[in-house]
Amino acid sequence: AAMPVSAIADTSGKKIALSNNYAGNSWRQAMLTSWNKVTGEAVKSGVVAAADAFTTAENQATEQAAQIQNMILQGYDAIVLNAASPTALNGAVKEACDAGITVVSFDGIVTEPCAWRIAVDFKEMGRSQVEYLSKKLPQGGNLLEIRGLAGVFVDDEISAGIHEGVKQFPQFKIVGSVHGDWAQDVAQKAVAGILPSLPEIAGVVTQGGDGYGAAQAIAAAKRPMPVIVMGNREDELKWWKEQKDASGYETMSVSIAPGVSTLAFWVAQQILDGKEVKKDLVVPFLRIDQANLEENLANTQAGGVANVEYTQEDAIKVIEAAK
Amino acid sequence: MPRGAVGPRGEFSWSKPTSMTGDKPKAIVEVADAKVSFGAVKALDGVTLAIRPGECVGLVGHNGAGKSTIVSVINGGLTPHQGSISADGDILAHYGINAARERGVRCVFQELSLCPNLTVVENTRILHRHLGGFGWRKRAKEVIERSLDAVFPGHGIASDRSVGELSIAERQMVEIAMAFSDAGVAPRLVILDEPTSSLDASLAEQMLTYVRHFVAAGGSVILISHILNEILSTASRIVVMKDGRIVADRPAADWTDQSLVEAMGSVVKGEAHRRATRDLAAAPVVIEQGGRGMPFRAKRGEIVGLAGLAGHGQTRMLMKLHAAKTSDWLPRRDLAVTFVAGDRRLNGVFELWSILKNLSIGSLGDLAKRGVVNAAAEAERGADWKRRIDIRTQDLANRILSLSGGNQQKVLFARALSTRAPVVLMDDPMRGVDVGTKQEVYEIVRQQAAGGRTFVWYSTEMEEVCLCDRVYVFREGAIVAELAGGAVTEENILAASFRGAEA
Amino acid sequence: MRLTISADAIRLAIPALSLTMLLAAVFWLQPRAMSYVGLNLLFNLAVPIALATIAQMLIMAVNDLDLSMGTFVSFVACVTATFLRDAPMIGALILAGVVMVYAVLGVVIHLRNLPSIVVSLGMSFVWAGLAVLLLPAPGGQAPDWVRALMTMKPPFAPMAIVVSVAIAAAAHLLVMRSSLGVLIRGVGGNERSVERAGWSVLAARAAAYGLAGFFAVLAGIALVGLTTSADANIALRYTLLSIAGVILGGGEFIGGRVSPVGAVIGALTLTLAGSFLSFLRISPDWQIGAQGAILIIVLALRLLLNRVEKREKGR
Amino acid sequence: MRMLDRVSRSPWIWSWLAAFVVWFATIMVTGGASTLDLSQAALTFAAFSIIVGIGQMFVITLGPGNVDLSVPSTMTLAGTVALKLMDVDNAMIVPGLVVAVLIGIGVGMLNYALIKALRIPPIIATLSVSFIVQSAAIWTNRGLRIKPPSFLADFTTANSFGLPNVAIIALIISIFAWFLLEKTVYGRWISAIGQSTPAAKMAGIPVDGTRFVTYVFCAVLASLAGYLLACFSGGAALNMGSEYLLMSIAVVVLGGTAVAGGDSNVPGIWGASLFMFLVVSMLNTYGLGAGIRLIMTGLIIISVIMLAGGRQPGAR
Ligand SMILES: Nc1ncnc2c1ncn2[C@@H]1O[C@H](COP(=O)(O)OP(=O)(O)OP(=O)(O)O)[C@@H](O)[C@H]1O
Ligand SMILES: Nc1ncnc2c1ncn2[C@@H]1O[C@H](COP(=O)(O)OP(=O)(O)OP(=O)(O)O)[C@@H](O)[C@H]1O
Ligand SMILES: [Mg+2]
Ligand SMILES: [Mg+2]
Repeated sequence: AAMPVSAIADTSGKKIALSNNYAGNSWRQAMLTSWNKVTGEAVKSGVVAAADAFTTAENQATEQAAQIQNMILQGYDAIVLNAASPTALNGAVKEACDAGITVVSFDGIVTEPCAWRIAVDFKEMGRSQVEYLSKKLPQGGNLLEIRGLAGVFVDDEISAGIHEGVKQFPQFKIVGSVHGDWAQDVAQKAVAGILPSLPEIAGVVTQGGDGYGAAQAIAAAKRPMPVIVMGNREDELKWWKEQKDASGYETMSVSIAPGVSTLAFWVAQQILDGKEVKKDLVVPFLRIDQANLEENLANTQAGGVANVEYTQEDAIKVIEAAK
Repeated sequence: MPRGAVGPRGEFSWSKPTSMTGDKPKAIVEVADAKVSFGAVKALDGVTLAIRPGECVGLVGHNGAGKSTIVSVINGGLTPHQGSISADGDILAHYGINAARERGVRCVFQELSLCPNLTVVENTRILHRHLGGFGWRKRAKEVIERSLDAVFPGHGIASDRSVGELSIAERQMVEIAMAFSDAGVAPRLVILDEPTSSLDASLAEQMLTYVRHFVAAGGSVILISHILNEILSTASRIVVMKDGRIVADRPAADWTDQSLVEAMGSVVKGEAHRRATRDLAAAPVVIEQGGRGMPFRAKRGEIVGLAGLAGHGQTRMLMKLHAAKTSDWLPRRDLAVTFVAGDRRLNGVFELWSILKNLSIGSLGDLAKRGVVNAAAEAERGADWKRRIDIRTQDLANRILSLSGGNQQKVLFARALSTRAPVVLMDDPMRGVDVGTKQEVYEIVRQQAAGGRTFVWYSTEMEEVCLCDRVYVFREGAIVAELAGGAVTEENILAASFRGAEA
Repeated sequence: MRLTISADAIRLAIPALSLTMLLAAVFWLQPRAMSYVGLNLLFNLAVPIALATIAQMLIMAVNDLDLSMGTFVSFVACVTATFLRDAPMIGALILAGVVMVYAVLGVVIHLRNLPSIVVSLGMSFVWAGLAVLLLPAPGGQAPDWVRALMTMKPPFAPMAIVVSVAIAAAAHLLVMRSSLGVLIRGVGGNERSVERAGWSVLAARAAAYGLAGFFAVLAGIALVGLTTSADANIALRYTLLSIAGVILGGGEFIGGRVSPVGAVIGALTLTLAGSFLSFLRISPDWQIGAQGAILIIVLALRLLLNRVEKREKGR
Repeated sequence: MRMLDRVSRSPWIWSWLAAFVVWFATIMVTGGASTLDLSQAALTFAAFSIIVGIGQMFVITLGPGNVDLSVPSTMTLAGTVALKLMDVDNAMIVPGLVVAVLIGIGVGMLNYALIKALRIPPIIATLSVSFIVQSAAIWTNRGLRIKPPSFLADFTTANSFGLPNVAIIALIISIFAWFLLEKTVYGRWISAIGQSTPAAKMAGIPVDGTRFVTYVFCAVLASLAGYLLACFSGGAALNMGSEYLLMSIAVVVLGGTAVAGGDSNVPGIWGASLFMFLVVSMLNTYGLGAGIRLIMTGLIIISVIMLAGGRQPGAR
């Protein structure tokens, strides 16, 4: 669409930095890969002068705060941020804003008012899982909840959504809850430990990155396989496909697309370009269903995560939609 | 008199005047019928001992006789299971470290007990609980320096150095000076448990001189030593302990070297026989080492002494010899050298282990097949050495720390001698070893040397140095003289040690 | 006349030199850092780390190790961002209470002769659990006075520098100059001799732990002052950072050899090393590895300076 | 009677007792119906902690300050590289294993090289190495989860004689480790070094060689555990080792090995590993929230160490 206010300023001299707090799983790796791919082209074609990615060694807010402070010193014009904590970086973000830097947070967003937020409705993501199950299993049943890392914002949000969903569909009951830390092996271990003491499970609600581990543990215990909500990882989708082919297994898969980093990049570019952008933007989560499983599986790199990368036009659409 | 002051030699001021009237002044500390046992071991079996002002009590006995234990009782560190303690005539129900210190009881322990990470001044602060308050550093510095100057004139120890940087002898000096220092509570009874073990002759003499002055001025001292000359020349009364009991208690004048040794139950020591001079000219050199000063060289079957004042590079030479012949990376089937530690706690014993494991660790190569230890062979060798050097224990499976210091030292000897290494390095290994044991070890060394083993022997005791075929004298980290055969005499060695200083 | 440098001075000179060199490198890479604001940005997050390092150092001074430092500071941060703001009295009471808990831990560890590593490992779970209970999701807000304190702009030198110097000076007075400090280090050096001099080693250990708890509480408060809010995982890395800081500053694991000034310098060095790396613009793949490399380089520097110093001494 | 006395004084008994109590409390929830399943799950997951724990124990035995913090990243690197190399091909199982072990050897050598060359405390040296190794893992496969060869996937998740295969492997490694420690010259050497390095040196023990071998051994066990864990959980992940950092240390010290070195304990590692798994299961089973669960875990660890009585007399 032709934008009436486009190109007030030229962003070809602007420098954008990505501040990332963690690189230790496939989602983050896909996120960084998408960033490199999209921003690399943008730099080459002269849209921006630089788009450097920085990752902290440990997944720690304090380390990331230091990283942001360094970016201020390095003179970046915008910082795109996947935050270790929604609040603990506020001090550093405020300093960046005060220095005239545009801060755009995504996925792990920050609450500091001066920053932009590209958020996924994590609560809805949790609730929609139960809603799906209610259609699939109208008679209801027992649920096992696998949570993420305790004390982290995303974990709390998704879990709250799931509990909301259970309130909405009271035929379901959560009989067990474990922390899988968004890792297959941790989830596998935690599920294997609680499983022996659980009654029959109808469904497993998850947060992403933990569905395959749960399936492994349940299979090892030789229990009937419940409906496990998956999290878009390739191994999960592959397992789902195998089950589907073998026994017509049905489920759904939902997660935030790692390529959202590229959306954040374009949003930052638009803001630098002088565009009026609302502080809170929403991206839909990426959902895979029985019907489009094969298609998504084919598009997903072996061992990776189902992904969508965004273009400048996508960004403009998202910005327009928020107005 | 200002707080904590001690006049020059002699003018000690007591915080509490004692009744000096009558022939027998009240005892500073009196232990009556004390019994202490550790499990089945009766460390003290009814000991009665009183220390009066103005006397120096020499305490002798074989290793494990109970000397250190009675010291702990008097010092308040150990409560006897039976018996009473009285001080200045009052029987005390609650006697402990602080009660003892309040009464001026001080102790220099057998092992060094300063904090190596603190400076001399800070250590003084630790020792004197009441030295606190603003400006304590200055006061502590005065206290310790005054005492060091008094006990070891010309000591050259800066009080702001940390103890870890001092040599063993200097640490020992600090510790002794600390015990005699006065910061409010004057020392009245100072217990010295083998204080001269790391001091050379001249420092030991300085200390003994000071002890005599201290006693003459009315102070009391308990002196424990395995060097009988020190006891005989310094003590006014000598107490002999044996197996947790006092077996003799007489004025020093009534004792001779001979009678003391007899009372302790050891074999009468003959004149330390010098070895017949052997002709080693044809023997091959087995170990050598260059460096500043004269080169070091030792031949097969030779006993080479390292002499000189304590802390002048002898131990470093031993370490160098050891390092040159061992590898830190690869195990060696045929050991070239083996080492007997003098500082047991630092580089001798393995505290968690049994006596047997401590003994066999040096020769595991011989006791193992393809890396697996042959337990039967190990036990057999252990039993053999237990018999040969008489390690006093019921069971070699007991922990090494259940042995007395002297017996631990014997285990270290056995560890070294049971290897096949042709060269044995000995780092003043007789520290705290009793007379009887020493004689046994001398005999073993003699036999093994005759069998072709080479010994490099650092010792602070002249008598031991004189047992050597050849002696290198050290001064400031270098060899300054070599004495052989008949020239190995106390006079020559002393002359060489001091000549280096003038050069 | 031979110049004798005391071991303590050398213990300090080495970390100070490595900090200077690193700072020079940072200035060279990023001249903008050479300003009032720049220095503050470089160092302000080092303030809580320095406090935590001092706390760890006090524990290391008595030959123990605290593996719960990170979770404890996180917990304190959570208390600060909630109770200390909303109900200052209760907040202060809680913080005083946890300092007491630290002292009690010292007592228990001493009385039962427990390995501090295991006890603090257990406590790290306890603190983490309490923090999660307090703040199940990140949030809370820094009390205004804390925020004001951490963002003040003193004349001449930025807050980060002023506060670091003040921490170093206070810790130096406490640990190196006072009688209590001597006693605590004495316990690390030779527990038995302290006991034989009639002191209560138990009390000394309790004091060391209590003081450590106090400094760790300050670390948590300072951290919230910088971040404005807290979460249960906010300071987990402080455990390893504080240990590394003490070591970089010339401290040792056993023997009571510690240096408070060195510890603060160590904390500053670690913080600066991170900045140095991001100014270098390494590929994201290797950014984590570079953190390891920089630790190695800084320590290698320490070795080099040690060598030089030894040669000096040998002459 | 003497037997009972001896057992009650052996340091490993407490971790076993704690594991048993927690196990019992968990199966009681289902009236005993979950006994078999729970036991098998516990053995399966404890096996990985046991393998890394044994390596860590050897290192900790070397004396104060010795600890290997590179265990998690070594697991990750070995797992990711081996799985990438095997690429779901059963014929590549052995080369994959060889590469994993080689990675372990490499990391161990790097660890000791740094400790020795820079004379830095192992805790810092291995931490630095772990960052580098973690970077290498990121660089080699960028977090992709590649599936293990089918034979390995089946083998690691199957049981033999009612015991999980991974537990059998852990048992074999444990027996080997016990033999090394108790019966061989090498075992004596590491214990001696742990008690007093100067004394060990003067007793003619090749101190550097022994420590070097021990660090390599620890890293090899970590890489082996990484290889098995990656196969077991259906693919290697970049964060798969992270929980084994504290775990490997916790099982060693809870198992009764002296933190100050010189004294190690293989059976204790089993008790402690089972305990660490079961305590989480128990608290999950009772439906406690994360906060309470963490607090309980901590308090239980402290209680166990209090009961066990802590440091040996004579140890520093
Ligand atoms: N803490 C202890 N535990 C067990 N036994 C002990 C302990 N302390 C002393 N003993 C025993 O008490 C006896 C006497 O020991 P003590 O230290 O008094 O001997 P000693 O006369 O000082 O010997 P040495 O001349 O070797 O120093 C020893 O045989 C020893 O076995
Ligand atoms: N930690 C300990 N555990 C058990 N026994 C001990 C311990 N420390 C000392 N002992 C006992 O104390 C006795 C004396 O030990 P110590 O080392 O004080 O002897 P010593 O008087 O110095 O003898 P030596 O003249 O042989 O050195 C020993 O016989 C030993 O049994
Ligand atoms: Mg004694
Ligand atoms: Mg002795």
